Amino acid sequence: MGFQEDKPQSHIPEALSPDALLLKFESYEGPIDLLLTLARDQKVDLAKISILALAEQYLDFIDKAKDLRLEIAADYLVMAAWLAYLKSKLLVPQSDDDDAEEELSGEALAEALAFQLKRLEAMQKVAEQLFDLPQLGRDMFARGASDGLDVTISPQWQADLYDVLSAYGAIARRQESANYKPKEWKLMSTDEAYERLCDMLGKLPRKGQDSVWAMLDSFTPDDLKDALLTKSTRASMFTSALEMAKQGDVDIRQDGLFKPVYIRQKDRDDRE
Amino acid sequence: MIENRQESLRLLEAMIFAADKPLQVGDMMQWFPNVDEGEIFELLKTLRQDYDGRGITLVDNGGYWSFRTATDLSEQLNMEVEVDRKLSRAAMETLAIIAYHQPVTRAEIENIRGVATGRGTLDILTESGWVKPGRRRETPGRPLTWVSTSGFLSHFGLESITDLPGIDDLKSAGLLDRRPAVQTVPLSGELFDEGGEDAQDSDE
Amino acid sequence: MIENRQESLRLLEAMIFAADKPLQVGDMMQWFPNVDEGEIFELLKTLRQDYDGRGITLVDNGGYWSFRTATDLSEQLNMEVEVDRKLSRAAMETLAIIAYHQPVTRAEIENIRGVATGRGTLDILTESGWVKPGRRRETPGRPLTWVSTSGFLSHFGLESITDLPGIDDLKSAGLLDRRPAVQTVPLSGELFDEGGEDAQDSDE
Repeated sequence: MGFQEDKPQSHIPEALSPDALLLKFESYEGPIDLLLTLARDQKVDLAKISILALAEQYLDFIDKAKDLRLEIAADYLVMAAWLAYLKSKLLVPQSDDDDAEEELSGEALAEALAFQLKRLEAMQKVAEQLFDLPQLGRDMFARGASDGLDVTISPQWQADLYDVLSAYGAIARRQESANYKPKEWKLMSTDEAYERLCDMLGKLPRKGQDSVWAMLDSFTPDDLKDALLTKSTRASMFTSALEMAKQGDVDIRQDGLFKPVYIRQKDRDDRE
Repeated sequence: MIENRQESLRLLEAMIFAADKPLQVGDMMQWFPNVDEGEIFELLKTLRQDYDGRGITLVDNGGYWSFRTATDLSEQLNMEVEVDRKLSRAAMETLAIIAYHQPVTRAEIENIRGVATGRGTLDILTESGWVKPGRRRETPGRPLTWVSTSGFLSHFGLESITDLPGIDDLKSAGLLDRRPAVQTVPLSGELFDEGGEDAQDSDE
Repeated sequence: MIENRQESLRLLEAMIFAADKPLQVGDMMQWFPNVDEGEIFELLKTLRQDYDGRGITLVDNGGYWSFRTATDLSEQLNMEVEVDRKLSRAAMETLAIIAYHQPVTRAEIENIRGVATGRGTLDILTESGWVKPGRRRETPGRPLTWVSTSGFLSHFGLESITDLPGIDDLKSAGLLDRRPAVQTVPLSGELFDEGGEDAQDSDE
């Protein structure tokens, strides 16, 4: 795998001075890319590259970057640490009592790194070759004014009897709800009940300061025939009574579950 | 002067092909700086001959040159593809109203559906062969009425239009079920029956 | 069975010419109801020969056929082209890795490049119609793979992936190995585990 001598427009000019390399720091696509650039700087075939020398260059580079207080991403530092480790492995011969049986030798690690560099370089190279190929719309052209193939889609409409019937049902149903007029219900409103209760409580006989106890049901009109009206009257009366009790106008008492509810008016100074 | 006739022909061919609109000889001359109009015209005629009898032809429309598909192929190129499609709800309802209420005018259909009927709806139904225009109603404006066709009967397996189930049949089949919301109101059983049925009776 | 070879050729020619995008043999078959795939392929090859050396050529990009201007005319045609915004280096490399290593997972791409892939990179390539997601790899995590498209072949005028520049050399040099670098050396260990591969794990 040769170098990019024939491609001067390569993304990083060759033989950059370390300072120039630093200047381009942010444009590196990660530590491997930086290593690759450093390797290219060695101007030898990647197959013959000295990983040891490369590791030293990289560490040197990172040191300089640190001196310049450049923001160094974590993966560059991880790579630096790893390269320092690799360097030590390459320099110190592996001793026999090393418990590193499952660990790769420095040479194997260097080989792996060299492979990664070669592979990345190959990809960077073919990426450029790819974009040197004739490209559609730049070097070759499609028909300028295409008329399009005329494919007429003729639909076969699908429907079965059920669809027709349920559609008609849907219309009938809509009309039903559209024409529906709610019946006017005879109900006693809470306001009405409140007024009635106030009025009638005032007319109760007095016992001391308060009125006598009276059954709440006795306040409902006698002539109620409609069941719904009766129920609504009772409910409204009860609600009104509770409201009055809350305001301190009345006392309410019930002697047990389902027993009649009694109510009496309390006489208060501020009344009337 | 044309130096390499074959190359010039190729360039001319590619140029006309890639252009997004028909080209005049004047346009083409930009590509052939040392060639005069007559020579380009000569090349064009050669090119046209090359394509003689092919599926693509070079045509000259009032001095504008372009490649076109051969006219005799246009019919074969245009293809009909049959695709199954489901009728829209609007179309389905319109079809049902025409079937039940025919002859019925568009205004009546809209009145029954409670919404305007898009132009496309009756077109689609006509295209499906299930409805057709009937006589004009002899009322002011003489509106067109719509009726169902024999194709409608045969498609839906009906002997005659009177075989369509009536409102009562639909109701007992559950097709007129009320909205569930109504049933959640207490006492609706007794209270709502008269109201509901009034509305629907008045329809028939 | 092809009854009239000359007419079939004309129709095929007109069809590919008229289509607004490259056609597959399957598309063409709709127009030739009684002709099998092999016969259409035969016709296409004849047609391609007919255009050999002309200004327009019939090209096959991964089974998609279309007419294109001859690439050698590029310079002379010198059409005014809106220059697409140039792809970033990251996108170009990623495209190359996908094209040469496909099907390849994002983690593998990141491993080869030694850097995490920015969010936009695969988006841009997908949007340009050059790459698309392929099948999931049947490995733990079932990662999605990425592959190149026929649009990619068509854009770069390639008949198939095997026509990619230098692909044979890369293959024989063992450089189309998608595995992490350490796994490519005889004894596998824990190389790059801390750095490069972390990024990739978090992605999946």
